[in-house]
Amino acid sequence: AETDVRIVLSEDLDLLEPCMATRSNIGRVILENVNETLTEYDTQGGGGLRPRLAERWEQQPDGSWRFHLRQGVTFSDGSTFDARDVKHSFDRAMNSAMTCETPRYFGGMTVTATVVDDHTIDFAADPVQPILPLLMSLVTIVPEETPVEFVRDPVGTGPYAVTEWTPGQQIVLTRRDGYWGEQPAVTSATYLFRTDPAVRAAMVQTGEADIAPSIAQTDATNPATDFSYLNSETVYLRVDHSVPPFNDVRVRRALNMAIDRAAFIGTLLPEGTEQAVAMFPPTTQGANPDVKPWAFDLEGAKALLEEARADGVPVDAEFTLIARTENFPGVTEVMEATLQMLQDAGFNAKLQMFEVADHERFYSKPYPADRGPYVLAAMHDNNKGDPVFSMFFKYDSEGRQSGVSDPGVNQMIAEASAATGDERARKWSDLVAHLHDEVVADVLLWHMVGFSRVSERLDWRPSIATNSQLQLAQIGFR
Amino acid sequence: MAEHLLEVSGLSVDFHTAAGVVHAVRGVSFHVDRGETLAILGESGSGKSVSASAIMNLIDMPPGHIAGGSIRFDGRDLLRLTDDQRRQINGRRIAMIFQDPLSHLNPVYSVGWQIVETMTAHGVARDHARAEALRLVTRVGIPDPAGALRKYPHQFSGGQRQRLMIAMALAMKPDLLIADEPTTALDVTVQAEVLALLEELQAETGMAVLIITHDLGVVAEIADRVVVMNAGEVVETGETDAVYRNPSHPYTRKLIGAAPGKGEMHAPLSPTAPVLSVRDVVKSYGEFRALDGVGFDLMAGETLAVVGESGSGKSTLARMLLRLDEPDSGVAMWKGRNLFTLPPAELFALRRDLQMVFQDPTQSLNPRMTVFQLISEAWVIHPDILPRARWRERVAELLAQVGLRPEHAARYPHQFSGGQRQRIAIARALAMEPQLIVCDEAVSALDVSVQAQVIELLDRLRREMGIAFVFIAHDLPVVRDFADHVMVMRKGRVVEHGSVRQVFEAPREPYTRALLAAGLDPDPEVQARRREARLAAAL
Amino acid sequence: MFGFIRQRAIASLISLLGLVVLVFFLSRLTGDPAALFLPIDATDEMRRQFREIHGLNDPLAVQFWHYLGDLARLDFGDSLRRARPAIEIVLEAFAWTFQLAVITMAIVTAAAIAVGALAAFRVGGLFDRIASVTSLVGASAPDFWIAILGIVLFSVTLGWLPTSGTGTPLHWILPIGVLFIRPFGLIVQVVRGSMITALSSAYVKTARAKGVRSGPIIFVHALRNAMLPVITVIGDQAAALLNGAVVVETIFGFPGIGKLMIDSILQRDFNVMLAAIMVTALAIFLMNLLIDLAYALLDPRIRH
Amino acid sequence: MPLSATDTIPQEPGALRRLARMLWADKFALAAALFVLLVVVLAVVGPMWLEGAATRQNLRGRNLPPFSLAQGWLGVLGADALGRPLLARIIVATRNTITIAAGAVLFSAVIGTMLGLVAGYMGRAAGQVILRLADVIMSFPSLLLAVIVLYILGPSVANLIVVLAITRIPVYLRTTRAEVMEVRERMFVQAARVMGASRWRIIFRHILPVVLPTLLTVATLDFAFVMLAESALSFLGIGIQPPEITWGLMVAQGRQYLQTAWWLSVWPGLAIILTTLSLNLLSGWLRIALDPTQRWRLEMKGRRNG
Ligand SMILES: Nc1ncnc2c1ncn2[C@@H]1O[C@H](COP(=O)(O)OP(=O)(O)OP(=O)(O)O)[C@@H](O)[C@H]1O
Ligand SMILES: Nc1ncnc2c1ncn2[C@@H]1O[C@H](COP(=O)(O)OP(=O)(O)OP(=O)(O)O)[C@@H](O)[C@H]1O
Ligand SMILES: [Mg+2]
Ligand SMILES: [Mg+2]
Repeated sequence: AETDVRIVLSEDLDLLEPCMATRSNIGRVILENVNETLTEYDTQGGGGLRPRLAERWEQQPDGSWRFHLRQGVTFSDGSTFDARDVKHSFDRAMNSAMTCETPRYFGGMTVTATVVDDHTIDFAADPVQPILPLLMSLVTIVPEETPVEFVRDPVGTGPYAVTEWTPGQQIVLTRRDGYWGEQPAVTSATYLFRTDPAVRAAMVQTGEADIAPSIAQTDATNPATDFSYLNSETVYLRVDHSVPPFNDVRVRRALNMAIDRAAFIGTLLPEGTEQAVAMFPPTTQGANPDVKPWAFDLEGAKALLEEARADGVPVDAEFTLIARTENFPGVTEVMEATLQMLQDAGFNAKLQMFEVADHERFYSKPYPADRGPYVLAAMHDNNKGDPVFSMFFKYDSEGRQSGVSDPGVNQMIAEASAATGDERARKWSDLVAHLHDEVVADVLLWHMVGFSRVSERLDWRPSIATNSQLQLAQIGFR
Repeated sequence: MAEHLLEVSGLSVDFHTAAGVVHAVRGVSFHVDRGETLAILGESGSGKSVSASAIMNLIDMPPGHIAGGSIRFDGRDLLRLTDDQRRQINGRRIAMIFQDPLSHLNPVYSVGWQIVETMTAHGVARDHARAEALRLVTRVGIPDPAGALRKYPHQFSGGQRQRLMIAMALAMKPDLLIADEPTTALDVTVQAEVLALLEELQAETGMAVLIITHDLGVVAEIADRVVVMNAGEVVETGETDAVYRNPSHPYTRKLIGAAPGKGEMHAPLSPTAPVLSVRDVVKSYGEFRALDGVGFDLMAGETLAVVGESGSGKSTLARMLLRLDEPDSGVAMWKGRNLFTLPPAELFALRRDLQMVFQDPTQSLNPRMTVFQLISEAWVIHPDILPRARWRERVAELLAQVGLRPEHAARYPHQFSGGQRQRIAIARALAMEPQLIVCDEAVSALDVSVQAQVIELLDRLRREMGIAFVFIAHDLPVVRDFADHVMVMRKGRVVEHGSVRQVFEAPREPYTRALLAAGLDPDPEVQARRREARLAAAL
Repeated sequence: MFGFIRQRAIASLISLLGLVVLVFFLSRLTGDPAALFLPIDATDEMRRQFREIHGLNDPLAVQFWHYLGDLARLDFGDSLRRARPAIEIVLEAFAWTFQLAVITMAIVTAAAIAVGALAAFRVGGLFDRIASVTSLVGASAPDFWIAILGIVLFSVTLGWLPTSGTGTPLHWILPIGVLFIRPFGLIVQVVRGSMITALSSAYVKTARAKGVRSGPIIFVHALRNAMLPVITVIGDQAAALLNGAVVVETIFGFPGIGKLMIDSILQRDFNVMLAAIMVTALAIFLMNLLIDLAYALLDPRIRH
Repeated sequence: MPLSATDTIPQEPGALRRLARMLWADKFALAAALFVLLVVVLAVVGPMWLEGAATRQNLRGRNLPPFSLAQGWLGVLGADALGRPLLARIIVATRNTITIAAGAVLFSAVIGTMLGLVAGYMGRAAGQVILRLADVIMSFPSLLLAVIVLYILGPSVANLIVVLAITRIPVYLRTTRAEVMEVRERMFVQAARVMGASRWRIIFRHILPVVLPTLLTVATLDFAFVMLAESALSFLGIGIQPPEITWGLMVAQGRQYLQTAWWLSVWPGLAIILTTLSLNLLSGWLRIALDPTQRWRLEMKGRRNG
């Protein structure tokens, strides 16, 4: 029908499991379309955290959170939504018999859900968790009857139900009656999978698809259909502070000064790419607009290196710039150009590209000791709305991908994580400035841009959320 | 004067080679009429086969080239026909029997299929063609004809393949049959049957026959007229009888003079310990027993001739002796060692003592090696025979001994005539300086003058070097001249074994007698008389 | 013949087992699937659990023992990533690949033999030159060029064919067209070379002397003699297709085994990897057996 | 005709001279030979000559279209995404490309052919083992092999060659064996056995020359295959890594620009095609030049045409 849409994605889904909806490929299909969450973070409109299946929530004096659930909501299998479903959904997602993604967001705390009545539920976290409502935007709700194993036919409260899944070929979502909210305009959505970006773009052009959420920059040539959006990915070079010569702050400064970030934008990277000063996109609360990106200063970099060399720092030691193949479009060229800039500044660097599994060996602790000094290029995605999803992992001494080992930084991360409201935002921005200017923790490069191609008959624009979800309800027709 | 059926005039054929142009045929003219048999006699390599190929339009052009002349068949110039018109004539009106049946049969199709195709290609219904094929194969005397049609060329003996070729050529009852050495591999009884078949067809359909042969007996038996060729030219033509009686050209005289079977028979040597002693060799192909308890003794410097029916297992025996095939049972003691059970390492040491000249010379020469490489390979393998510095000289010498020229050393096998290839194979065997040579129809494709030269060479080697020979042949006069002992074989068994004198003068077995009786005499008059007697007996 | 096949079946079973052992142990040296399945910032606890659930914590020998036990019951295990039986995923994908391979190879074989044989008939002639050069250019051009060019031309510009996907017969045209090119080029060359030799043999002269037409001379008399190397190369190319046509599968969104195999290797989804390898190996073994039988069928001098 | 022993065999014209003459006779093959020669020369001198020019980046001159001399003669083929002149890069990449392709093809062809000869000529048992091994290799995904080698041995050009070569061994092996099975039944092979030729002599002197042309045909096309496949392994990190380059890698990198800047992948692709085409024309020529029954096709050229 006229109101059916076809969406072409880059990869088929391994699973259609609600507890894995934080994975972007799965989330794009089912998150908020099939399975809803208690709360919802509005990255697009800047509206912050908004109610979805919970109408409101408050923190109890003991630090636990109470959620008041929406009434009159039914699942697509006909059963009614109540607090027991929420408890089951949470417990299921945290269950160690399954390998859901959810536990990673609740690391370092124990959370217990207690059903108060049919429409009220308490979540008690130890230690107290200030951003628990935000975390609840990552827990999808399934019916109480859902078994504790990966399912292939997710049931949810959302406006759509999965009506067909032919692995490798297509998934069809159909609008269902009895949705608690407003009826969306799209009656059904068919998801297709094509690995090649040029083909995805061509499919929208020929009318075989209506939306291609991610296409290549080089294919985005038609202003009427092709739109760019900040995709919440941040590219940076991770530096291990424990390894000479990078244990010297001057060397790390020189690294930062040697790279002409601006020169990439509009050339190798699309227009709209932003220079990064933090590990998370600027739409996140806690972003610090006062921190300025490193200015390109070749002479300065050389001078710093000279200075370090004079102090006996082994700045001439060869190191490897390690990057991941297919990490983002044009990664090879970007890395080659980066390498060139580093070499121009006097660094003795070489480049090595690895596929994802091999790259991972260098990315996460324990770092290999036998491969000589290296600087690792990586891309980090934080669209969850809070810096906490980035900062511990990347900067705490215990962080899995951290190159920093600084008690002061550890302290600041702990404090910011425990804070709420404006104070929380302030503490995060202080940390951002400290890491960037004082510690010179790493070489932050860019916040990346993606491109979507959208058929002209649709009224829809990609946003920073498009990377992780694509709410069919937001699609209109012209 | 009425049109001849085939008229070749002034035909010249050149071949281009790396070393220059070879004028294979030079201004050759002859003609054949309906119902007539013309024999082309001539020295090996004199251009007989090339002339025949030219008539069939089978010369590869290039590198071949018809430099001049015309070939008229039934009023049409064959050299000016379109491919399609040619196809109408080939097989149906002119058929050819090739000199070298093994390479001319397609190895991957059953012989039945190949014979049937000759007919279906010209529109004969398949069922009819199949029945006809069976009839033809029966006519040429192949045992178990129905089974034979399903077999492949490599499963037949040399003579059987030749007969299959003949059956194929006769399938369409052509107006002209070109037969290039059609009976070289046939024993005399079978040869007589085949010649009778040709005559019968000739009487029936008025077929003309152009037969290329070096066997004066065959000429005497069936030819009305002869053409004698030498070095690419026709040197003499005329009625068979007239040419035999009054040869005008020296070459013709030499040819007739060289006819074998007139010399002294060998007297048996004084018996000494045999070098080769074979007992009870048995070999089966599936159900079929190709060899059934064959045995003999052979002394140094002695020649054992093996004669017998085509398909009687002669080549098979030779292959066993050289361990090219494993016998089912039996022993062959060579200087006290059993050849059949020798381990490969020791076999290698013996290899240079035992050599073989194969029945199909074309196939036994590696097409990618020059004659020089082919012959000198012996010395590459056994470096102690001859120092490298003397190779060229020795190759030239060997070539000369078998009647070839030194400049032939740079050529490849496909650039030679059938007889020339056979001589290369002989030269190669001699290069090894072996103690025993198994010659499987080694001189059958040679004209009598060259044959005499080669036989003389072998005989000298036998005497001087004490080389022993197992000489497989069907040409009884040659056997008579060369052999010390004769072994007659039939259906895988030895039917008679004795000294040459005993076998030729006092044959014991009826089969041997039949064999001797079927021999052809080079004198046309003698043959004519015999034929009359035969006809009279048949009536 | 049956003895030969039985002996061959046993030998193949042993090789299959060898293949499984090889893949099982070697693939486990290539890193931890947990690191790839779980998010980069997953906790150690999550990693441990993942390994526990999938039995990856046991010693390798024990894991292999279990695997063999399951295999004996035709249980190929579940995918580490997809929560589905591995064999189910593999067979689904293989069905597509198999069809694609069979259709493509049928067309390629027919076309390449015809073109190669005709080119050999007149060596150095115009047809020979054109056929050789175009087939070679096609065969050495990057396949994605042809794929993308095909989409741009036939789908985007002309609108005749769908860009990608499956469903109608029209969807098959572009993938087959792209897959066609490399094997075609190679086989044309092999046919041509081998036919040049066959066509100059003595038995071809016999056929000409019999008055057989050029067609049967080329395609009946010479071709069968020239086929040994040709079917070997056909087999090689077919094996490559059975292993999956990755470029075509990724570009045209064709749900075949090639992409599945690559994904399972890159993601260290061992069970799927093993099942996929076993299924394709079985197909390849079978094909090689057929080819070996074909040798004997084509040339009576070859007997097994 | 009696002959005096002083008559000797006439000296043949030198083999090289004859080959040269035959090459001259086939203008296609001649052009191909010249091209291959050029490639080899560039492979030797290319990196020393143009290394600097090929790696100098110029972000302002990125994706410069071809056929303009604005950037000097090196810029006639345009520039890549980092503004490096494509002509210079193609020339510099020649060495890596040819090293890897020739290495992998030679390695696989030699080993495959050897094993095929053994499997075809030697005893049944050895043949069976070798063939089943080939079956295993044939069904072992090359990508998995690459990942394993990468993990266990780490990336290097030698390992890259090994990975590429192993996967191609079965074609040569099976092709060789199939032909050997037929050729070994031919009479001239048996004649060689009668002369006492060793197995190896029979295999190399009598059987191999018959099989070789087919192998050459396959090998030359494998050249293209290897050049393109090699870049796929770069993606895994086992292959050549930027800033080092090969033609295959250039083609792969240019892929995303196929519709906006075609020259990025078309020129190196063309280099691959031309090299393959040349090698194949040469192997076709060689097949005829080495076959005495076919050689007239070349020796006759220019003289007369039947
Ligand atoms: N392709 C070729 N290239 C060069 N010379 C050739 C070629 N084919 C044949 N010849 C030469 O042509 C001459 C005639 O050969 P032909 O086959 O007609 O001889 P023939 O009379 O049939 O001899 P034979 O009785 O031995 O079969 C021979 O000297 C031979 O060397
Ligand atoms: N490979 C084989 N398979 C089946 N039968 C065979 C095979 N080789 C030979 N034979 C048969 O064995 C018999 C003997 O063959 P052999 O070649 O020894 O005959 P021959 O005495 O040399 O005959 P000719 O004088 O015709 O050459 C023939 O009847 C032949 O059909
Ligand atoms: Mg002749
Ligand atoms: Mg015989």
